[in-house]
Amino acid sequence: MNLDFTAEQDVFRAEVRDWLHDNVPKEKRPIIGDETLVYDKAWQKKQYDAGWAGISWPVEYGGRGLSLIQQLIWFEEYAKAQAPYLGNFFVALSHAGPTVIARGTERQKAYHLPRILKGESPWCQGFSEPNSGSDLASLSTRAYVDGEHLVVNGSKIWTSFAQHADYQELLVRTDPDAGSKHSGITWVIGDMHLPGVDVRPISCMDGASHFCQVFYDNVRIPLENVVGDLNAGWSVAMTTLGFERGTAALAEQIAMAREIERLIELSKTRLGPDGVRPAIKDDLIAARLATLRAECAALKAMSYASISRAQRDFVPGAEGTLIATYNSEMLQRVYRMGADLMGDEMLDLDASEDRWTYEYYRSTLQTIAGGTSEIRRNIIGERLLGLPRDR
Amino acid sequence: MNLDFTAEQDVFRAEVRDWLHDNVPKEKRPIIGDETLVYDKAWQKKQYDAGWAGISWPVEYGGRGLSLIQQLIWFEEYAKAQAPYLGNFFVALSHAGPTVIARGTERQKAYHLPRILKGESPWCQGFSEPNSGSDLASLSTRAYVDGEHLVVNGSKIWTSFAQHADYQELLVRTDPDAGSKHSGITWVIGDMHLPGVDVRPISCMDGASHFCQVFYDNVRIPLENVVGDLNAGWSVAMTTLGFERGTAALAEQIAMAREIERLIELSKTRLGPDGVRPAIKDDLIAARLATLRAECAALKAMSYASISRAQRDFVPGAEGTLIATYNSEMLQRVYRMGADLMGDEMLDLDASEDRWTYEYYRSTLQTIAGGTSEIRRNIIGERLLGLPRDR
Amino acid sequence: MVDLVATDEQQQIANSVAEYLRAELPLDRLTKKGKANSDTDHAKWKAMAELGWFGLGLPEEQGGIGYSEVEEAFLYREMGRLLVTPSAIAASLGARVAAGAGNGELAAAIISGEVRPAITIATSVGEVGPRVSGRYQLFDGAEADLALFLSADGAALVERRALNDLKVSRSGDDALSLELADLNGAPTVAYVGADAGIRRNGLLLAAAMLAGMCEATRDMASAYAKIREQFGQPIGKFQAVKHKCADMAIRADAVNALVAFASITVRDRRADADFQVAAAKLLGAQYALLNAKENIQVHGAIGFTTDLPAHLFLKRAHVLDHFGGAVRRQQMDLLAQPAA
Amino acid sequence: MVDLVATDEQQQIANSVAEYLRAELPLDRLTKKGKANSDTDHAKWKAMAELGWFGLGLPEEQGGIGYSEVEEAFLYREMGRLLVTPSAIAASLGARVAAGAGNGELAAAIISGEVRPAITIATSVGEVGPRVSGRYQLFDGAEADLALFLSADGAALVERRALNDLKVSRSGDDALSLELADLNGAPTVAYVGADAGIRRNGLLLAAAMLAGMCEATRDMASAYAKIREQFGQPIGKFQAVKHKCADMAIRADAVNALVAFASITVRDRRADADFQVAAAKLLGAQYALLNAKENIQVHGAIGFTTDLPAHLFLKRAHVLDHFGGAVRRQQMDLLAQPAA
Repeated sequence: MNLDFTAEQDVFRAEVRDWLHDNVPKEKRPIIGDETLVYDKAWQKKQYDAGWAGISWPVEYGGRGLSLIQQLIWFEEYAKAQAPYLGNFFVALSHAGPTVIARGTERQKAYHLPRILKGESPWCQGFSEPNSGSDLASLSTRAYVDGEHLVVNGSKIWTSFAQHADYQELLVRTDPDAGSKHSGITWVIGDMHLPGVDVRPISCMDGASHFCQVFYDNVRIPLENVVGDLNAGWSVAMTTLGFERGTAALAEQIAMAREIERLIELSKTRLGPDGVRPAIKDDLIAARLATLRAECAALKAMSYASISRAQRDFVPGAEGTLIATYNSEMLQRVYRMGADLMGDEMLDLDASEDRWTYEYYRSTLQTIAGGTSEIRRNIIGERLLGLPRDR
Repeated sequence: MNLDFTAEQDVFRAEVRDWLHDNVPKEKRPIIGDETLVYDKAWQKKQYDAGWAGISWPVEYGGRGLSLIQQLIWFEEYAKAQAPYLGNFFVALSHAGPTVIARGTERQKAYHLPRILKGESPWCQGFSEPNSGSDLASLSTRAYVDGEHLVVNGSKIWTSFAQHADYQELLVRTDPDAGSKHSGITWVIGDMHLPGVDVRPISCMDGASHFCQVFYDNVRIPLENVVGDLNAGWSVAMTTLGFERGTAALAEQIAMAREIERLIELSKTRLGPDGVRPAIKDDLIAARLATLRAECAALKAMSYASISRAQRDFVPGAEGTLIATYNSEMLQRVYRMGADLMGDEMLDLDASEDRWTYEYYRSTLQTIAGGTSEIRRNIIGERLLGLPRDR
Repeated sequence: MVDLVATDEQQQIANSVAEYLRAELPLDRLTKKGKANSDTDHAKWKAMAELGWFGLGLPEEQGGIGYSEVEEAFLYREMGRLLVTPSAIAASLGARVAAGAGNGELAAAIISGEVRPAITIATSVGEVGPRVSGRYQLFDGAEADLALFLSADGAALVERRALNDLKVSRSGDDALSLELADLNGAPTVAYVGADAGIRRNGLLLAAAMLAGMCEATRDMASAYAKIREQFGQPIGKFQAVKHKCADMAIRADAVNALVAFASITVRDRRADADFQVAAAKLLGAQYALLNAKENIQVHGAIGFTTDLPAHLFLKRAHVLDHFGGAVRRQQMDLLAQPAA
Repeated sequence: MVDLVATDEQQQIANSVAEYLRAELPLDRLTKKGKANSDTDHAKWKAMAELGWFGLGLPEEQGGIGYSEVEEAFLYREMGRLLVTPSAIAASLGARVAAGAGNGELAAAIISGEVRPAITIATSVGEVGPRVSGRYQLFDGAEADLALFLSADGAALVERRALNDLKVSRSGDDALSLELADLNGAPTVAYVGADAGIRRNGLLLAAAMLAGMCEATRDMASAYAKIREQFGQPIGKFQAVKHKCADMAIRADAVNALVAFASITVRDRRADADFQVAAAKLLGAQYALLNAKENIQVHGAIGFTTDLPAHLFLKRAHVLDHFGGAVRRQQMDLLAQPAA
C-alpha cells in the first residue's frame, strides 16, 4: 500500500498545475442563465485546445488515453486550482461520454466524443419521471418503432441543464409488455432540438433553476441513436450510474476539504454564539469542525481505496454507494456549519459573501438527487450486506 | 388550561409529603438478590399500613379510591422524596393490578388486589417468548383445557422479577387454529410456585440479572384464573399495555429531571474534556445539558397533557407511545451524558459513586424493552398518522 | 385544577383562527411565483385586526380583548401552520409596548391594524432604550409603519421613517423582505424596560409559531407519504419514510405540549416562566428545523422546488430561530435559570 | 504508486492472523460465564509472540520482524474483530520503548512474549519521564510484568511490582481487570521522549482495533438480521433494521480506509501523519461506539445479555476511546494540526 506517486506522475502533476495556474478563468463562473453556457463552452474548449480534455478518454476520439491515476492527478490539481465547476458539461463528461465509450457504436463515438471534449455539445440526463423517481425502472415515457425511428411521447423531470443541452441520455419504454419492468427499456441519444421537445424550467428553493421538466410530443429519434440494443437500456443505464462515482468524486471531495478549511478560517474571524469570543473558541463549533476534518479525511481514504481497486480491475461493487451516501450527508453538515457560522447574518443572502446560506439550501438536494439516502441505504443493505429485499 | 392544584389537593400533597418525609426508608434499595424482595415487601406493607397504597384503586380492595390528580400528586412527591423504585412490585402495581381491576372477576379482585397492596404478592409478566419479541402476537406457549385446568407447555423470556414473583400475567395460546394470530390467545394468572414452572436467570450487561427465562412443563393452572374470556387474551393484554404509561410514567420523569439537575451539579465539580476547566464551562457539555433540561420539560408537559385527557375520559390513543419513545431515548442521552461527565473514570465502576456508567449500560435496554423504538415508530406512523401497515 | 387540554372556549378560538386562515391565507398563496407574505397577508391585516388577534392577550383596560398568553399561543400556533408573517408578532408585542409606555392611542392603532409594525433581529450588540442603536435586520418591514426592537434591557418601537439609510438586502426567507438598518440613537415612539417581559412574550409567540410549523410539516409529509407511490406502494409503507414521519410527530407533540405549558406559566407569572419559555423556544426552533428538513426529504426533489411551500418552512424556521436569540443563546439562558 | 489495496503479502498476513484468532480466540470465549480476556488470551500469549505479532512493525535491527505500521494496522484490525486484550498494544509499543531506550534485551523479552506489559490510562495530569507520577488505571494488568505509560511527553515502562498500593477496582469492561495506581516518581525500566512517536503508534493501533470492531459489529448485526424472523420475515427486510446495518457498513468502511491511509502516513513519516492518526482515532472511537450500540439494538434483548459478546464491543470501545485521549481530546489535537 502506498500514497506515493511515480516520478513520471510527479512530472505530469507539475505540468497540470502549471497549465491550470496560468489558464483557470479569472472570472467566476456565473450561476444561472445563458452566460453559464458561454462560459462553460469557452472553458472546455480551452482545455481541449491545450490537450487537457478527456485525460483517460481514448486518443482516437480526442482524449489523452492516460491512466486513472493521471485522471486523479488532474482532478486533484483541478480542485486545488479552484478551477470552475463543469456545469453544462457535467453530464457529458461524467455520464454520457463514458457510457458512449463503453457501449456506443463506432459511429456514435466518432460523432459525439470529440464534440463533448471540444466544448461543442453539452448533454443532459433523461432518466427520472414524475411518477418514477426512486423507482426508476417503472418509467413510462413511451417510444415505439416507426420505420427507422423511435417515436417518443411522455415526460422527464429533474433534468439539469436541459435548457442548454444539445443531447440527452434518454431512457424510454420500448416494450411495455416485457416480462419485468427492467426489461423493455431502451437507452437512446435524444437530440434536444428535435420538433416536439419542450423544456420548462422548475424553480427551486435556492433561487437558481437547477431542474427542468422535458415534454416529448411525437419526437422522432433515429434508431441509429440507440446505445446498446433495443430493450437493453437498463443495463446501459447501470453502466452510466457506475460512472457517477470514481475519480470525478475525488475532485468534489478535494473541493469539500477546501470548504472545511475555509470554515475553520471563517470561525476565527466571526463571532461565536456567545457574541464575545471568536467562533473557533466555542467548544461545540470546534468539535464540529474537527469532526468534519476527520470525516473528510476518511472520505478521501475511501475514494483512494476505490480508485485503487478500479486500477486493479476489481469489479466495482456497492462501495460507490457507500461513498456517495457518506459524501452527500457530510456536505449537508459542512454547509449547515457554514450557515451556523454566519450567525444572524445567515438570514441575509447578501451578507453571506461566501454564499454559505445559498450552499446550505442547495445541499438539501444532496440526499435526494442521484438516489435518495433511503434508496442508497437499501442498496448498501441488500447488495453489500446481502440483506433481503423489501420491494 | 391550568397548572394549579385545588386547595384540597394542596392539603393532600402536604400530607403525602409529610408522611414520605418521615417514612421513606433510610437504607438504599439493594439492587440484586433476595434482599430486594425483603426490602420491597416491607416498604409496600409500610405504605399500605399507613393508608397510602393504591391511591386510585377501589376502596373495597384496599385502595384509596382517589382521583388521577391525587395519584399524580402522590407520584410527584414520591419522586421528589427519592422514595425507592417499586422493584418486585412494579408489575403488580403498574400492570397486573390495573388489569385485574379492569377485566378480572370479583373473586380474582378480592383475592389478588389486597395481597398486592399489602406487599404480600409480587408479580411478573409473561408475554415475550424466544421467537416472539416485537411480534408478540406470534407467541406459541401452548395451553390446552383439561377438565377444570389449563395445561401449559412452553417458555417465556425477558421476564423481570420472575425469581421472586408469586404470580404471573401469562399469555398462552389456547386455540392454535384460530383465524388470526391475535385470536386464540388467553390471559391467565399463573402461580409461579406450581409444579413444572422452572425459572432461570439471564445474565445481563449491566451486571445485574434483570431477566429470567421461565419454562413450563405441563403446568396445571385452574381455569378460574383466566382473566377475560378464553381466547380473548389479546384484548386483555392491550388493556395492560395501556397501563404501562400514565401517572406512573410521570414519577419516572420527575426522577429523570432530578437526574439532569444532578448532572448539572456534577458538571460543576468535575473537570471537563480539556482537563482544565470544570465540565460546565465546556460549551458542548453546556449545550447538551441545556437541551436535556428542555426535553425533560417537554416530556413533563406531554405527560400532563396526557393525564389531562385521561381525566376527561378521552379514549387514549397512540400518544402514550409518543411519550414512551421520547422518554426512553432521552434517558439514554441522560445517562450517556453522565458517563461522559465521568471522563476516564467512567471505565471504573467503583469510581462512579453515582453509578453513572452502570445506569448508562442499563439504559441500553430503554429502546428495546416494552417495545423497541422501531416498533414504537411503526405504531406512531400507523395508528397516529394513518400511514399504511408494512407487515 | 391541573389541566393541559384546551377549554371549549380556547378550542373555539383555535378553530376559528384555523378556519379563517385556511380560507383567507392558505399555504399555496406563497407558492405562486414571486409571492411574498406582504402580497397576501397585508391585504388581510385589517381583517385579522378586526378579529381581535393583535390585542388577544392584552387586558381590556389596555385596549385588548382580555384573553391571555395561553389563548395567544393557540392563535400563533395556527398562524405558524400557515406561515403568517412574523409581523403579527411585532403587532402583538408592539401593542404591549405602546400600552406599557402609556401610549394608549398607539396601542389602539396597532390593535386595530391601522399601524403595522415589523420585527427586527439584531446583528450587533446594540442598545434598546429610550433611544435605539445598533445594526438590525428588518423583516417584512418594507411597508411597515414601525419597527420593533427587543433586547434583554427592554422593548421599543421606532417609526420606520426614523430608520435612516435602510439598505435593501436579499432575504434568506423568500417570502419576507429584508432591509438592514444601522441605528445610532434613533428616537422611539414607545419604550418599556425589561420588567415588562416583552421579550419573553416574543419568545413564546415565536415558539408557538414554530410549534405550528412542526405540526404543519408533519401533516404535509404524512399526507404525501400516503398518496405518493413508488415500487407499487405508498412510500409511507416503507419504514424509512414512516419512521421519519413518526419522528416528526414526536417533535410536534413535544413542542406543542411545552408551548402550552409555558404559556400558562407566563400567564400565571409563575417563577419558572423564563425556564419554560427558553425551553420552548429552543426546542421549537430545533424541531421545526428538523421537521422542515425531513419534510423536504420525504417529498424528494419536488420538496426542493418552489412549487411546494416545504422550503419556506425551513427558511421561516431559521428566521424565527434567530428572533430573540437562536438555539445556542437559548441554551445558555436556560442553563442560567434555576431548576424548574 | 498510489494504492490503498493490500498487497498479496499484506493480505496474507491479515488472513493468517484472522485464521489463527478465529481458531484459537473465537469471540464466544468471552461469553462463557465470568471469562475475561486474561483467562483466554494469556494462554495464547506466547503463541502470538511466536507468530511475531508483537515485533511485527519493528525493524529487524531492533529485534523486530521488519514489517511496518501498515502491516501492524492489519494485525490490530483483526485483533479488534475478536476483542483481543489491549495488552497487545502495550506489547507492540513496549517493545518500541525498550528498543528506543537501548534496552534490547527487554525489547526481545517483550517480543518473545516472556515479559508481558499492560496498558494504562491516566486519570490525572501526571508526568511520564524517566520517572512516572500521577494516577492511572491499569487494564488487564493483574498478571502483567510491566505497565506502559503514554503522554504527550513520551512513553515509559514501569515494573508492575514498582506500582505501590495498587487498588483493585471494578472494571467497566467485564473482560478486563482494572487496578488503580497512584504513582509518585516510580522508576522506569525504559523511557523514550515524545520524538519517538510512541503515542502516535498507540493511537494508530487503537484506531485499527476500533476499525476491526466496527466491522465485527456490522457483520454480527447483519448476520442476525438475516436469520432472526419476526412478523413472518427476516428482520433485515425491514428498513429500520436494514438501514441501521447500512449505516454500520458505512462507518466500518470509512474507519477502515482511514486507518489504512493513516498507517501509510506513519510508516512514511509524512507530514500529515499526526493529522491522519488523530482523525482515525476519533472517528474509530465514535463509530465503534455507535456500531456497538446499534448492534445491541438490532439484536434486541438478547443483545443486552452476556450470552452474546455484543455488550463487550460497547465496553471495549469505551476503553480504547479513552486510551491515548478520548474523542474530545482527539478533536482538539486534530484542530490544532495544519490542514492535511
